[in-house]
Amino acid sequence: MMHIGNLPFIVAMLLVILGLYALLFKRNLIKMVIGVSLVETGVNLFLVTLGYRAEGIAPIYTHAPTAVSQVLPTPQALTLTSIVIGLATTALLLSFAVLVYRHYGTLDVTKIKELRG
Amino acid sequence: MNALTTHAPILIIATPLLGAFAAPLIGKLGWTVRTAFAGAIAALTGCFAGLLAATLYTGGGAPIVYVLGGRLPLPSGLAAPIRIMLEVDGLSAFMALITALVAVVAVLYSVSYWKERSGGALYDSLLFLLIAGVFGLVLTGDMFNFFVFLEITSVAACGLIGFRTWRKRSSEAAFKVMALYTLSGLFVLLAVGLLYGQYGGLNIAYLATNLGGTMVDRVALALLIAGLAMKAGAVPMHMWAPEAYGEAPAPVSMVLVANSQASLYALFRVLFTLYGQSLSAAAVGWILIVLALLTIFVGVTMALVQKDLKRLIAFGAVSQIGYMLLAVGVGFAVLATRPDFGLTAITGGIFHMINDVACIGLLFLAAGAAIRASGSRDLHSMGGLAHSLKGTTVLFAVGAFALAGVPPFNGFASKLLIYESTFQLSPVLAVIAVLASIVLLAVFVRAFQAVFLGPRLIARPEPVPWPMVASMVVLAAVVIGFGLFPGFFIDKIVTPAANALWSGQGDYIRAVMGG
Amino acid sequence: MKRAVLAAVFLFVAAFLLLAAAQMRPFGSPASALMDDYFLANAQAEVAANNVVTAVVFDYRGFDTLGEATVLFAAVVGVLAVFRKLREDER
Amino acid sequence: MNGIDTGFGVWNPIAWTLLFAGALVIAWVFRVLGRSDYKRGSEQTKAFLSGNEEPEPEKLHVRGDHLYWGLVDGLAGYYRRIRAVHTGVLSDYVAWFVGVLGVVLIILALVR
Repeated sequence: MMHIGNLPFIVAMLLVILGLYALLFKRNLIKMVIGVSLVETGVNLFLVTLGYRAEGIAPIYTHAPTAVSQVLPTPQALTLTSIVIGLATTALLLSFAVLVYRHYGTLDVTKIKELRG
Repeated sequence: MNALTTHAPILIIATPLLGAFAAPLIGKLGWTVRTAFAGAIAALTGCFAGLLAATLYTGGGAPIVYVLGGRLPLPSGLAAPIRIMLEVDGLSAFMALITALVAVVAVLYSVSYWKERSGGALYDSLLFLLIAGVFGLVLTGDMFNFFVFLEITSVAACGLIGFRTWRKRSSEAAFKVMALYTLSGLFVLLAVGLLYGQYGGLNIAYLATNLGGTMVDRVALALLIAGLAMKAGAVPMHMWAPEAYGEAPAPVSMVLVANSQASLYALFRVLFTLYGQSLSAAAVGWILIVLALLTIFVGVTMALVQKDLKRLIAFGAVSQIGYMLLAVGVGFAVLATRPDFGLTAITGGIFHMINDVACIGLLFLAAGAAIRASGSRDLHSMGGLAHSLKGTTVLFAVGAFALAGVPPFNGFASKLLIYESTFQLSPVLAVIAVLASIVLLAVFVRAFQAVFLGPRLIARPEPVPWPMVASMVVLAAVVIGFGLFPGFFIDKIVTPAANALWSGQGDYIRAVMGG
Repeated sequence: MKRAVLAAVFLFVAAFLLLAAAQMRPFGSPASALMDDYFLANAQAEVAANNVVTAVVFDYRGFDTLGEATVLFAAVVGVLAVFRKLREDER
Repeated sequence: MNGIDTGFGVWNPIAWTLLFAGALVIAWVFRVLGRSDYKRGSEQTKAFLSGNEEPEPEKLHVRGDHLYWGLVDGLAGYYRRIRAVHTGVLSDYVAWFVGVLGVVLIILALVR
């Protein structure tokens, strides 16, 4: 196997950073929701890469060869949980975006600022 | 009875969860059944919280560990816990008591507050989810589980903030708060991932035995501090708080304050129990102190110029978070070096939590009654409500004086501890804290004058139903009781909580890891 | 000006996150796997599950899964509340 | 038991309340001993505004946003800046979060 160092962690962090970028510099509410989703995806990817063990196989015993190391199961379980949570929060965020659009008639985040000062 | 005591930690979370899941079904049976069910669930939760606290205090304050799906914290022969566990020490029990108080009062208030509205069953469901989430936050002993409960509170809280969908501003607040809550939750999860990657565990006690001061640990700590401080509403990350508290229905605003305090609890837990001595306590303590001073100052000065009654109280609530941060930050900065005032500071900060939730809750509920009666929340158009809402007027005054730290109410007792101990570290801190309290009194004098005094501006305000008055009276009783007998309550419930932070790290770890 | 400061702070935070990722233990070699090795060794015997991830999701960390379902439930209730039919006087 | 000893000072709310109640009683006694030629509802209780008619009470009421205008006006510079910070734009909130994260990261990285 090619030696890739800590590249998977770095790529996952890059996704987090990309999402943060979208949240900071994009003005459309839907794009900001996408930014939140990107951060979420980055974190999920980061979690799941934590479990990899060199030369390991999936932690399933059905037809598994003996004397081969298996990757860690916990990060996969955490990622499953976190993906579903992400889905739920994204759904609620998008429905609030719909509500905001109904009231304000715009999705421009710089125009949705009745609550200020 | 013994089984109840053993399983009290999980029952506290399970009971409101049952209420949340069943509420949409029970709601079909009509208002009376729904209300009775909600009241029963809230009362039962309160009983379990009291039982848990009593068990802990009579047991000498040793942490109670409840392993989900197992009997022992550690399976035989392994030096790492494998199952999720709830761990209750003095501080957790104290926070559970606060949450129970808030839960009972909020449900009682909602009975008539929400009677004439649509979606009452959904409201009950979300309220119980929020309560269950806050209980989970303060009881869990597992970092990932903590994140899950953080998300439960986020989703339920934002559902409630945006519940009055016909209000333009509610939808705006709900979207913004949801985005920020999710972001803070994700950064907490990122920190949990970093710690899991380094140490292969998720249990707080297990991580605490392994943590060092490496770069990765520091980045994880920074993510946790920033994420949790944002959810607690520390300036300059507080802007969501006035929107959330201001736009949520009155009882929910109070529960949201308890939710913020649960985040604050988590921040303290991370600093004292998870990291403890493995980092430079003085530097981190001063980060908290600076955040706290900003929070106190900006909170009160912004409250002074608000025109919306709920938003004014919300800024007051933000400033009070600063007092707790200040006291515990001072305590952390001098951790284990200056026991002469460090423990006093932490005691003051912890005691201020329950005082704050009682006073702010009372103010939010009284404001909710006033807004409901007059149909307006603009300070300019309200006035003269004292002529018709006499009880609410008195209760609002009690809450306002207590929050501003006027003796003999409870706010003064905890603020005195904070002033006197922070003065030992630097007189400037105490001076700012005292000045901010004075400005806060001015803020609430203004709100009181504008809403309740003056000639009758509203011809026939709606009367306040008795459940709303009763819930406010409960909070006022807490305010006055804690104010008149501070020594008793500090001795019974606050000291175990303060000790859990000050010197409880070893006990917390030993309860899980043995040895 | 404001945007430049923001961009600088953003790049700084990004650099720190990448630095943390680079400084973690090497990819593919978990530093301590006591908990996970326990799962791998005992999941079949204790939980009777051939898939260890299933064992973790539904048994060892089943409480998280309950929490996950609760978040989903909360989101559904929230969406239902957002799009519910309002009464006449509430519109 | 009932009071607090902070290590530097003592606070006993019961004693304070009793003292305060005593002071109130004294004030009440003074009030009762007031002038006997004062008559409620007569010409005496009317406000004297240089001979002008007294306006309606609704017009005299100092409304919420008029209170402390002097203080707020004195701090106008501060308030202009601090209210400008509360923009209400979500991106700015996220920016503050990232900013605080950056500061905390620097401090934690530098401090040993």
